[in-house]
Amino acid sequence: MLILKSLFYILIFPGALFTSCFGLFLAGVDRKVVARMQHRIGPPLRQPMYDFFKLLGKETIIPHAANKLAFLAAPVIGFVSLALIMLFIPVGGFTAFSGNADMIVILYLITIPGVALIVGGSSSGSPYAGIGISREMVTMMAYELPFVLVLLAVARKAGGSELAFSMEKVAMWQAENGNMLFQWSMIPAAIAMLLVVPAEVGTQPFDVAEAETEICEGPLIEYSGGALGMFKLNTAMKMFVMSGLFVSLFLGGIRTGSVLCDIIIFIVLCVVVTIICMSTTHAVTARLKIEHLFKFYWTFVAGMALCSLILVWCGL
Amino acid sequence: MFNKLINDSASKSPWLYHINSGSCNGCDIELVAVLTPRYDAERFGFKLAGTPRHADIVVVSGPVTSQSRERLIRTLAQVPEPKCVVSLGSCPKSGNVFKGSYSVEAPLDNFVHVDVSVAGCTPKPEAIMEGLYKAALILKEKREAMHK
Amino acid sequence: MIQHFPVLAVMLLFLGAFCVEIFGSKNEGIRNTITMLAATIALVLIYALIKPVMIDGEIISYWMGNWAPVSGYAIGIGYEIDALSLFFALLVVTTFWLSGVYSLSYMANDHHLGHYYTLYLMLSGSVLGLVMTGDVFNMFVMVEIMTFASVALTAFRNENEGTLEAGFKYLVIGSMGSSFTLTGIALIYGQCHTLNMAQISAQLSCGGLTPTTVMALALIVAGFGVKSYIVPFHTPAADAYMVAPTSISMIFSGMVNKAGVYGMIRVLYIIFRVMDQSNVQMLIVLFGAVTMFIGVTMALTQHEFKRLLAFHSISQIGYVITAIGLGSALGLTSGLFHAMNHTLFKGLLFLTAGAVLYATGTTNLDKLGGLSKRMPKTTICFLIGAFSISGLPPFNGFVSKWLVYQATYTKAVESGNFVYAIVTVVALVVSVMTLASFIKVTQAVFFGQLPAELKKTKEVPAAMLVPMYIMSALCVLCGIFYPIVNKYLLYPATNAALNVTNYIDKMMGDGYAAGLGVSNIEVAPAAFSFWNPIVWLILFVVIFIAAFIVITGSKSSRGQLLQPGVKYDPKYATFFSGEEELFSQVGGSDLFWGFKTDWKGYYRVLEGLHSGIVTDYAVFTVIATAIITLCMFIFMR
Amino acid sequence: MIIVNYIASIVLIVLGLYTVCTKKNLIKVVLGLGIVDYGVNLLIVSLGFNDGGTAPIYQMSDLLNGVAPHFFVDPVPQALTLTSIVIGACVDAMALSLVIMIYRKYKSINADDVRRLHG
Repeated sequence: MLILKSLFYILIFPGALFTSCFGLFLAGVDRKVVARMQHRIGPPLRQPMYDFFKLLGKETIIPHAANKLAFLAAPVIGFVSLALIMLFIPVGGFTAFSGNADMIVILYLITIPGVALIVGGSSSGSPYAGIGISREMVTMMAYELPFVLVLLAVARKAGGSELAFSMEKVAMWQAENGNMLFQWSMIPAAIAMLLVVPAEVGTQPFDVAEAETEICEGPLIEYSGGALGMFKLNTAMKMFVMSGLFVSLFLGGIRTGSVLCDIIIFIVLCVVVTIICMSTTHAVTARLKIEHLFKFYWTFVAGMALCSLILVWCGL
Repeated sequence: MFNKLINDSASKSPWLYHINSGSCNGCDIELVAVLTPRYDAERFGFKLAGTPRHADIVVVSGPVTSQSRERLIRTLAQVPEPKCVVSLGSCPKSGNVFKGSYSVEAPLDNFVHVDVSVAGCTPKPEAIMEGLYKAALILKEKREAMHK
Repeated sequence: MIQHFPVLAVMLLFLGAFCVEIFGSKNEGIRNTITMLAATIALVLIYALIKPVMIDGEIISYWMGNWAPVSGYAIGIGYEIDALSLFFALLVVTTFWLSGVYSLSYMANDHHLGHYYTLYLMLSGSVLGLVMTGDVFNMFVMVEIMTFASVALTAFRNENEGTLEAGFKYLVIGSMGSSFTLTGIALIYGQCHTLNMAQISAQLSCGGLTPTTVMALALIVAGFGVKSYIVPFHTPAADAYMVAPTSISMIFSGMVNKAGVYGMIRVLYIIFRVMDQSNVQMLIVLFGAVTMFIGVTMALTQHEFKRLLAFHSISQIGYVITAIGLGSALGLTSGLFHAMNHTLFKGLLFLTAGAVLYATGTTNLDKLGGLSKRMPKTTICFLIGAFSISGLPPFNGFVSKWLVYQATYTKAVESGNFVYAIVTVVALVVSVMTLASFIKVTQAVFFGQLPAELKKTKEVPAAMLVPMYIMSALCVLCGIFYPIVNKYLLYPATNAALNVTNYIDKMMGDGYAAGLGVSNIEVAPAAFSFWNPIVWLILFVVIFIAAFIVITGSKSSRGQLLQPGVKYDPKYATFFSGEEELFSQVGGSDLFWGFKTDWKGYYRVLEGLHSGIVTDYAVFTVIATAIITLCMFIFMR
Repeated sequence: MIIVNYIASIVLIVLGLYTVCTKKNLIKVVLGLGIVDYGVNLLIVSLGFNDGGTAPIYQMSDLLNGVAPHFFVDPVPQALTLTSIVIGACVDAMALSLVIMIYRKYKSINADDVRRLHG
């Protein structure tokens, strides 16, 4: 029974199926909203799903310079770790494996899809991919610092005088004291986190790694068919996971009493976060240069997060 | 059921890869116009891809100069099946005003199988859109033929 | 019977060293037999101690020549093996045994192998003796033998570029460190009139700290700092690890700098017992944090595979020093675990670097590429090592790094000191930078395109692969089954480091410690409130297989390997915007351009400091020792 | 009296460190290391010295009669010094042989020229 239950968690509800479906839905929302902002009709909401299934039906070409195992395994590893992160993030107060993991685990699990992209791109043997992985890695280094600072600030706020890296404790604290976002010392951290989310997902102003017009999609250049579809799915799932992480860190205090309502509220909040931090920035900005991106994250964004951490440390 | 889903999506998300084989840039601009908010090809799922590996529809403009012929063929070979080739404008169809030149090898049909030709110098965005849409339907047929 | 094992193991290795030189300098078979026999017996003898020491919690003491203490004075040389010693001894024997197996084929083409194996056995014996001895002067002698053998081994391939230079720098900085240690030992002897660690510990804790002992402490800490290569002392390490034969680089990073870490723990926690002072904690933690940051940033700019690994060794030792500097049970546990994991994954990475060197003849990142197709087994081992050191779940580096973060942040929250929070942030950022530099190696060595001159590269022989497999397996197993590791290795070792009375009593006779008023520091076992990696892993495998089938099930096709002279299908060529495929590899020095431009000023300063001039390095050593001494004098109570 | 020894040993150590840090000639660097060693040895041997003590030799008759032993110097530091001198000599020999080989390879023993490994 326990095994069945865990299998259900892993494969269906907060795990693989739910995350991928909802991730694709969020990607659709993102594309639609961007289109509406540009005064277009835009693709239907199901468009990412069509993309994914179309890619599954296409031929997967493995170039002769590529290492077959790494080339095919990389997207799957990314997919699996993304599906698993969702098990540790409270979805409206519901965690599949509560108490089993904390923020640091999530932080590390979130880097795995990036690493998978890098290893996959690197194994394809293309020099464009080489440039792409370099940029992806620099982006990763860039957002890691503010991300860490935000997590530490939240942990300190929720934990008080004791250590609380656990997501569950953050959720409990918010259920008692209201949303983290409305603590004024946490506002800089929330803004920093809103800027970390698009970099992690790799949407418009921060998509230097996959710049399709300069370096031919970077790490994805040699991917086609099912493997590419997997990567596109990973990007969509990352949107959901990151916006879900934001919601559970900063807006996790909304409780109606019924789990179903909580989950619906969670999903709605995810959509809102996606629209604010991904679609809007996508529609209004142009792509950054890689060195500007790094500087931006290590000065402005990290500064915001550090400011928040110091405020929290002073007991505010 | 799964197969049917895939077949249905084959025509709903055609990604374009654009090859300029010596065109005067007129057709290229019109192709970009198709993607602008006024015509908004994205509502049918059209999207420009950065590499032939991602493409479903290859749009070829220009009269296929001798310099670009080999590169064109090589790039076309790298597109995964099922794929469609759309020739854009009169140049790849007939050579247009460049016909007979020592450096022009039009028509495109001599080297590759062209699924849809959009004629005109330059074709209107509406015409391009229709051509692309037809190509998308052909994609679905090809996909079904592949998995018979 | 069992109390003879440790001393037998050490003696056997020294005996083996002489026998190799006498009998085996001509005959290859005799030489290899003696070496492996000595190494294997030492391995078995040490592993036989796991049951009594780790599980039953005994402490084994042994007096050379049966010179047991008379009326509370220990004059003879004593060996004392508590769980902490055994923990490091296990790392040592595992490392040198694997290195020995690897050497058999790795070094086969070199000359004067008799000398090599002599020095190898002396190095192994000295480090083993160092971690098991209970006598400070004996410790110093072992440190000197270790330095001597290391220098000789560094300069072993003396026809190669830079070996002599590296050996000389190592010698100068190393013997400065040894001199500091010896001065410290002399000062302690002047204070306590004994050389036995247990007795010193008992006497110091009842007498309180005097200026003499503070000076001694500072000098010994600096001395062991040199041996563990914390930052201002790290400069010779980078050179030595790079040019030494790879089997020896593995010993350096797996054993020699662990010996320094062991010395630090022994001195700070057991002999002087000063780790309850917050200023000492802060000093050690700051040194650790600086070490990990400078190590990793230097590693990011390296062009040499082994030099990059050397800087990572320094950086990872920074984690260990930071963790043991926290002075808490959790910190010590995490530090020990990371030391162990560092031995495993860094040994593995050095072995893969050696395999690359063996197969291709170079470790220059700009000249390599695409080796994953020629050396697939090495590539998999390398990736496991790289992911372990970068701390990706579910490998072992993740668990220990995670414990380090928990320990530092717990410390920050408990003491309310913001510096520890910054240290946590530094540790986390260093982790991602570690990942970045290993991505660089992955791209520059194993993936990408194969240069024409490496087309004939072959996979390395099985004798080199087996140690790599063992290490990879240990990396994965320690990550997944860490509760077992914790129960049988880390917890006893942590307890041994924090409970001094047992140590003293076993050596000096029951009641000695109590008579002098020494009491234990009560420790709770480090709290583990983690995820369960086994469940996670099973599910990972389930989903992975399912999804992999979906992907590979869709129509996929693969081109043939490119053969010279054979026409190939352009469909499977790499996309070059329509051009014919060319050789183009994004090498190691081209990666992370965006990062390096932003850090230009920093790198200019840092590369200026790593000038390669031995006197500069000596100046760093003296300045750092002076800083440690000053801090100790100002802040010690 | 003994204070002179301590001062001398510290002066020797500082002098040796100064030599190592400032002299660019590699042989002088090795000499500096040697001087540090001698300073430390002097320190150790002075530690065992007791003013007015005799050589540490028991007389059998004293032991049998239960007479308190003589006031003598501590023998342990002398053993330590001996060991330390031997080790120091080995290290110096090793260092000098390395310097010779460096000279053959680099044609110089100036520290500024021996810096192929840097950065």
